[in-house]
Amino acid sequence: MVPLNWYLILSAAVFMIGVFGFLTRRNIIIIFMSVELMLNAVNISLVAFSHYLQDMRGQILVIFIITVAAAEAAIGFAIIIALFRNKDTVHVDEMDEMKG
Amino acid sequence: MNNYLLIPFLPLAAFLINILFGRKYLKENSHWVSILAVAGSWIVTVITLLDVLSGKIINEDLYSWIVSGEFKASVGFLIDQLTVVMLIVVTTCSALIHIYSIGYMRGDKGYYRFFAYLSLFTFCMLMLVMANNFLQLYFGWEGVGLCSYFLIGYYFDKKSASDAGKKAFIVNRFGDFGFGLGIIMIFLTFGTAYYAPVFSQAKNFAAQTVNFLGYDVHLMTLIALLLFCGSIGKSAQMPLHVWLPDAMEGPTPVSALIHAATMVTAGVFLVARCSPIFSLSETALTVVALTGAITALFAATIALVQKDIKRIIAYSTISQLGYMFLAAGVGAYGAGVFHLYTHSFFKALLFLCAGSVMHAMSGELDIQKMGGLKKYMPITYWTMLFASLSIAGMPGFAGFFSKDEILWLAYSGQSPVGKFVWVIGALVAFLTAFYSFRLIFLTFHGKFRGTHEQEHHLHESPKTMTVPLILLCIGAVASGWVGIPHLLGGGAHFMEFLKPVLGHSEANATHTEEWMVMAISTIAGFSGIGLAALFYLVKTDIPVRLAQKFNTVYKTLWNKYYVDELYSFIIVRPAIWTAKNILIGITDARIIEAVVNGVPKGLGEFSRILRKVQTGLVQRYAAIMALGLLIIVAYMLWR
Amino acid sequence: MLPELFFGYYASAIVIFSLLVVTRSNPVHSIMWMLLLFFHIAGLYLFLNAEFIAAIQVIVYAGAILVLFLFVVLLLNLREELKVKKFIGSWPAGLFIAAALLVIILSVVKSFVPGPAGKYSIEFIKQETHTKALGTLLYTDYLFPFEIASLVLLVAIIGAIVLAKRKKGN
Amino acid sequence: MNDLNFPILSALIFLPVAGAALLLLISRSNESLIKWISLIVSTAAFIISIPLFTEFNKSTHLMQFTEKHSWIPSLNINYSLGIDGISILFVLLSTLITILCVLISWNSIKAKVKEFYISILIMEGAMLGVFCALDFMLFYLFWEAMLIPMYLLIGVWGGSNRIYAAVKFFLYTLAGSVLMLVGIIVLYYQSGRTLDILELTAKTYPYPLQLWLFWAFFAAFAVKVPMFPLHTWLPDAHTEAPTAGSVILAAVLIKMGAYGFIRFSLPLFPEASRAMTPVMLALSVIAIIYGAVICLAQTDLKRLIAYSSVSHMGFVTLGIFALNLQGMEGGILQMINHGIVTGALFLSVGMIYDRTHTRQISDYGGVASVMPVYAAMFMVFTLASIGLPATNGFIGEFLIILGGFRANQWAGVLAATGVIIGAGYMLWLYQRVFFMETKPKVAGLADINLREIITLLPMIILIFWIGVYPNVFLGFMHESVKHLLERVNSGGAHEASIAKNILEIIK
Amino acid sequence: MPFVMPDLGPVMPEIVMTCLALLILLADLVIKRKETIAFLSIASAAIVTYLLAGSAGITFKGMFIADNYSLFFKLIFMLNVILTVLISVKYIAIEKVNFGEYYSLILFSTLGMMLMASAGDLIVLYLGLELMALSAYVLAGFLRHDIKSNEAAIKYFLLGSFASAFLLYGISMIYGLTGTTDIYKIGEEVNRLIGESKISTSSPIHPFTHSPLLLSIVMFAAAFSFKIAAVPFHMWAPDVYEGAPTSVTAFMSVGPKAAGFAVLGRVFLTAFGAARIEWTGILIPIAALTMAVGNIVAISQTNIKRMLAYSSIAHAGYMLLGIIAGTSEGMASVLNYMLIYAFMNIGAFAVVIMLRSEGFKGDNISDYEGLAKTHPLAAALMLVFMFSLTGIPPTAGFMGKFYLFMSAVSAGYVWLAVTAVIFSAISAYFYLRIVMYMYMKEPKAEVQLSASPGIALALAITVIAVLIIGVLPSKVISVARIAAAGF
Repeated sequence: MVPLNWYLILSAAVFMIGVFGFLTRRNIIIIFMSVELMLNAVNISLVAFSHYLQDMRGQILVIFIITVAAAEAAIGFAIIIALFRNKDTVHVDEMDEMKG
Repeated sequence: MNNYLLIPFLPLAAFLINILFGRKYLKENSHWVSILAVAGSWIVTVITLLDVLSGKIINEDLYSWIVSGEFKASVGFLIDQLTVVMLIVVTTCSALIHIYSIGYMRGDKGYYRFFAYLSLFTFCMLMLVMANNFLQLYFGWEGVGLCSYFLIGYYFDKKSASDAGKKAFIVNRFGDFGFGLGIIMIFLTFGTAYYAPVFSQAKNFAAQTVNFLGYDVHLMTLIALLLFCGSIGKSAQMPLHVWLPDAMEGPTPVSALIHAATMVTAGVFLVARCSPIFSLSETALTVVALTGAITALFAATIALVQKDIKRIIAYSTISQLGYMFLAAGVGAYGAGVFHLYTHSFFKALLFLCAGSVMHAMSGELDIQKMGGLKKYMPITYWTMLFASLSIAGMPGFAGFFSKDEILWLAYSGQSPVGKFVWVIGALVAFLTAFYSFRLIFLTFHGKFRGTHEQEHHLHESPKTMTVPLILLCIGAVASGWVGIPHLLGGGAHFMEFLKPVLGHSEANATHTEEWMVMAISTIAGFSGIGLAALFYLVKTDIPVRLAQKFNTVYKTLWNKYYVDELYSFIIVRPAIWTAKNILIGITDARIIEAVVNGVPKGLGEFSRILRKVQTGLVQRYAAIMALGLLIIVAYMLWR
Repeated sequence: MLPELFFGYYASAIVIFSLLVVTRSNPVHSIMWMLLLFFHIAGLYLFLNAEFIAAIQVIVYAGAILVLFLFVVLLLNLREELKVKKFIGSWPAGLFIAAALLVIILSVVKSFVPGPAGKYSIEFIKQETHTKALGTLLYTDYLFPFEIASLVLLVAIIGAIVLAKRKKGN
Repeated sequence: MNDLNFPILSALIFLPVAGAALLLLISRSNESLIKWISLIVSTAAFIISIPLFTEFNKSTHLMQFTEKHSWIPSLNINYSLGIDGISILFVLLSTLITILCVLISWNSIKAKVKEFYISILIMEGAMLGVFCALDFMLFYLFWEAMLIPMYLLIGVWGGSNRIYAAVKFFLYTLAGSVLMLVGIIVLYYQSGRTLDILELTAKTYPYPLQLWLFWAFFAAFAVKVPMFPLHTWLPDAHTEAPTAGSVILAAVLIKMGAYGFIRFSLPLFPEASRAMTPVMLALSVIAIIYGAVICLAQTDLKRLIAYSSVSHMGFVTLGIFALNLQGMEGGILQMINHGIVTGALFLSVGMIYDRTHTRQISDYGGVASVMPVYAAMFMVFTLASIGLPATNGFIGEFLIILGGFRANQWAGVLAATGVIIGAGYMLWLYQRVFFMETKPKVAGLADINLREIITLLPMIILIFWIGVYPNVFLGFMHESVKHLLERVNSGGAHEASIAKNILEIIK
Repeated sequence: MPFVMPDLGPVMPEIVMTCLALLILLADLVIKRKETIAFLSIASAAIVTYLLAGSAGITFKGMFIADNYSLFFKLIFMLNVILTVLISVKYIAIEKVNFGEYYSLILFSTLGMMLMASAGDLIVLYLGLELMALSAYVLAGFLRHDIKSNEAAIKYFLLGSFASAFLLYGISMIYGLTGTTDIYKIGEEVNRLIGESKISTSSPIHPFTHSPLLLSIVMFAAAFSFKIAAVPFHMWAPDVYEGAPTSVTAFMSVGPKAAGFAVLGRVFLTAFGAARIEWTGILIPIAALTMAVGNIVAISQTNIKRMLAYSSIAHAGYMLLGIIAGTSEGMASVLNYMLIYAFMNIGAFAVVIMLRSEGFKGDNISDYEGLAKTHPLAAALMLVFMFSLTGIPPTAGFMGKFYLFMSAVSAGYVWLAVTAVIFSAISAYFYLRIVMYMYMKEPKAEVQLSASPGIALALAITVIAVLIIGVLPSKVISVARIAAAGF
């Protein structure tokens, strides 16, 4: 039997890779992917919990997380396209119109 | 109706009428209001004199002025022998000087203002004299100080006049500082500020010492000396005498009234009034005597070399006041007051004569530019001569009786400094005679040294000025007769009259010594006059040669021992310097402002730094968020 | 021993693929790696006998969202993307923070004790079939969040149209 | 007890505020209507305040004309007003001063006349509120509410450097009074959830708490007084404020600090106050001498009078912290005197400033020959300022020096020197401005007209009335001050170790 | 088991809100005049407010709690919607983004907030949060043609999803530990866990060392701090507030912040009630830092929207004081302050919007010079709001702050109250700068005000509320105390 902690370690690892990607990549698309990674990490840990706790709540939350992720992706890309039309850059570190 | 109330309130009414309606309605004839008021007071004073003579002492309150807890001060009047004497002096001199001023001040722009101030002064002086508690005394005290400020600075468009007025008031304030503390000490020890209870209980506090600012001091001495501070300031004794010579900037009647007859004598009156306290402390009396003597000598020496006619008389006043304090210092309060009484007549006369001389010489004050005025101004000459004789102490004249009484009681009294003080007194008598007659000979004898145009204008003063001169001359001569000592067969009525208030000092010495003292003072007088005649009538070159030979001495005397410069160097200039540089420069500007402006500037600076953290990069925001989370978790887990 | 081995493969595959996703310079390659990642995650779910979730993962995540990613990447034809450097200036800071957080979470996870067990035992699910169990629960107890999820999607649609749809005029 | 059964204090506070509201409705253009309305409203307020004067029962220290309605019942905060011997004089002073301010700025204020008079009237309402409030919350509300109009008065109608002065004034006062707010809240919980001043003064508090709260309240009141280290806002605020502004500031606002000490710091924290008297006396004496000496070197007319009020307020705090009957009564009376005298000085400076538009003393000279009536009136105010007997200044100063001397001999002696320096700078100022030859800038000036004389007349009457017959005013305070001093000198035993208790308070 | 339809009474307002929002979406196709859409949305808000009165109770097996606490917050949300719609009618016309979706998105965002306020379950809470957040991201980016608005949207979106990822991680951890996502059950479970760990660590007072629970508490704290823009999670606020259209900024400065506090209060006081010592330990430094950064950085701002952003960060700091107090009094003071904050903040933004007219951006502080001379009424209104934000007595701001500091002091945090009080004094500096620019400086450019009946009504409501609550706060305080009675 695979102990619960391993799953948690795995999800923590993937989560932190997502955080790393979010904090360091310049391309917005990749940043989006890092966010998806983080959400998937949480999904893994949730499914693991619901398996070990013999309770379905975790998986229901996973379903909702996936729907929200989809919605987020939709809106995220809408914003990127709107931004792209005005400033045709995709790199996050060039978006510093407002500072101070 | 107790009519003594009229004495002070008539002049007050005159002041109000003049000041309110003077400018528009009364203008030239505003003097009538003041003169009527002062004359009224004079009449009521005479009536009260008769009452007091018949033994009726009045001591009652008009209304309670300040009431705060157990501290109570009221506007109250005490009419006893001492008060009546002072009332006579004040009202008589004031009335005569009012009349004199009509002629002297004719045509002056602020005519009504002058008479208003004179009436206000008379009111304050009377309130001072008639007070029955220390607070009202203080009220009168500062009131006369204020009027002297107004009157000295009467010609306010002249810088020197307004400076002199300000100087007078501030120097007086120095004196009043001590005086105020004295009153507070009296209240704290006796629990009341009224004369009657204070003087009666004074005896049982005689031996007590008190802790004043950390030092254990004999109580009575402390109170006496604090009160004496006030009189030094008011009566222009060392070291607070500097304001009197400058006070000559005011019109001459003012000098006559305030700086000769009345205000400056307030200091002596205070010491006399508080004689029960002063007599309880040996050290206080010696201090008073020594101060009086030193000031007398100091002022007399300066008067020797002065050129300005009014300055000479001013220094002579300081010197004579020194005499009065000398008398009080040796316990002879009665003699002091008697000298005050006589001095007020002949000193006022001297000033008024000087005024009429100045009037004739169209404002010229330097006696070296005068001479030979005898034939042009006979009345002024004769009255001034009598006054000088009286001040020099020539037998038969008022000065002789009062000065001799003082010297005799100094010599014979049991005060430890009596003998030493008597010697100085005699020396001063000689100097007084010398400079008085130097003045007479330089102004009236010899040939005219002024400009031709002045000579053309020389004329005797109008009747309104000469009549007061004559009346005062009578006073100057006759006023002494009321106090002729037993030795010369007189009844010494004056001292007897004041005995119930001031007590009397028994003289434990033989008659022969009394004759010897009288002889010495007369000889001093005659030799002074003779020397003056020699120097200024016969060999006029001696003074010039003497001046060159003892040039340094001459210069110190001429510059009044550099006292004025000393004061401004010690007190005035450092105060302004500290204000400018230290207070504004450093504390206000650098320390407090630095903090007050520093904090917002610092915040602004810090705010600009913090703003830089907000670089606009999303990932920096996210990094800071994650970092924040990291720190919080670390803090939580390993606390 | 088989399950440990099986888990080991999946775990390492997932970690490697996510690293590749995050570090590739060409977005299209990243998307491909992501696709593989999702398949492996679905496999893991099967291993945890959550079949329905695994199916959702494959269909919704891999199928719909990744496709959307692909469209956008191609739409924005990021040719020059390859030459430009892909990490921001201060990337070591990001790495440090991520690593530190990982260390902390790992130290926490070590002493992790799961809470009380619910009633849905594994046998019950096998017997009930996972989808049926999930469905009944979803439409009875968790009906309310389901409705909210629908609203979330609605708002997503409105937002996307408002922001991205090219207006007639300009 | 309120035997007048008519809410006189609330009427007094809210009449000016209602007047201000009325002004809001009037159009900006007809300025004369605005001016007349504000004059009528302020005179009405003064007339309403007169029955306070006559109906006041001097034989009791209890609060009179009291009103109490619940305001925030859930926190036991209620709207309670009342005055006693200490605060009645200030109420009268405020109403009188406001009339004079309206008169003085009749034609010297040209821009934004409507907002000006609205600020003045709201100012009056807030001032009266502070003096009548018996609930700490109400007191604090009026205390801070008065900041806004004053800030606008200085900032909008002020002189050249007005913005700096206005901001400095606002932040200085706010920083201080904000600490007091925390003090009030701590007091609220220490005394079992009540903010009513009478209940608070009845209770005793542990000594270390008293010490902390004393210093918190000190921060607020000392800024207002202003006491020595915290005074640098006053000269700027005065020089930059318009005439009416600096009159209100000098005559009433400064009094609130000292009033706060008497009403709150002393009765609430008796041991702390007693323990802190040496510090307070030292600060007061420094203020007296520092303020007086610095006046010697001032070149700006208003700045000199501002520093002179720092010196005078040093006298007041000396009197208050002498903690004996004479000192306290002298202090309170000196607050009234200072209000009248410095208010009058600022009024007269305003009049001359309207004519010459300069505040540099060097520009003036020989004004007496040009404006004799004005010179005479200014002389009366100068004499009152240096405390000449027969003027109100003397009564206050003498009682304070007497009380101060009893409390601490050194304080009394040093304070008395302040009187000398005071005479020095005031007479020097009078000489430089009024005597000596007339300067060209001052040559053709017209003497003060009837309106200006009417503005100054009440001040002169009050100066001589208090100077000659002060019992009318001193009579008000005897009972209240006696009661206060009983509380301060007897209140509560003195705990031994301070450090331990402070820790317990903070944790 | 047969499906029994849960009682929909308590959730009726939300259902009606959804229907009306959809209705407005459809109406937008039909009606050309956007003012009627605005009017419709105000009407729908009014209807929902009316319905709120009757809806009390718990349904969906504890997932939806409509108690006094959530009722009060819903009142604030409704007020927020009505005022925002009023001020944005003319504004979005000027900005040329006059679409109907704007209003429906606002309604959906409010719906999200209402769900968050009455969420009894973490899943509902998360979904409500996401619903609100998503519509907020779109609203922030509503000015499609303006680069600043796009940038605001992208920043808000990225950081928002980053924070919600952390929230999810927290939820999963808690789910793992307690086996449930229902807030009350979590509360009991956490209580049990702490009981065990305390026995194991012998000393009762020393906080327990159950690290996974601590970690999840920190995760929750981070996510909610992001929502209420508390330091160090505040960095998004200034840029997003400046970039977004001003009416949306007004909406965002009140709505999401209030929802954040609702959730913060609910989760921390009920779910983590037993671990109070620990999370107060977290919140105290956060609160102090928030007040510090909010007030200090605002001093050197030149753009008024950015300054108001920092000021709203500072106000979040003040409100945290009430949460830290942890008592029901503390919670009541937060509720009371939130309502007052809503009025004064939207009022201030309304004046900023009035200054935005054709071709004149009007969001630099220097644009306010001499406003008192050109438009005295607008200047007077701004003065009232500025003094209220500073907390000067006659205004409501002071009453709010006073009650907050009272609850903090009563819970023993005297020194925290002193720092808060000092920072509010510092805040006077930059609020006063605005008043100083308006009253004490001469007008530069001729400023045109774009007044409309909507803005006038909104300003009237806010200024009257600020003054009335300032003078007579007892009504609001007692309602707030009833609302917070539950904790």
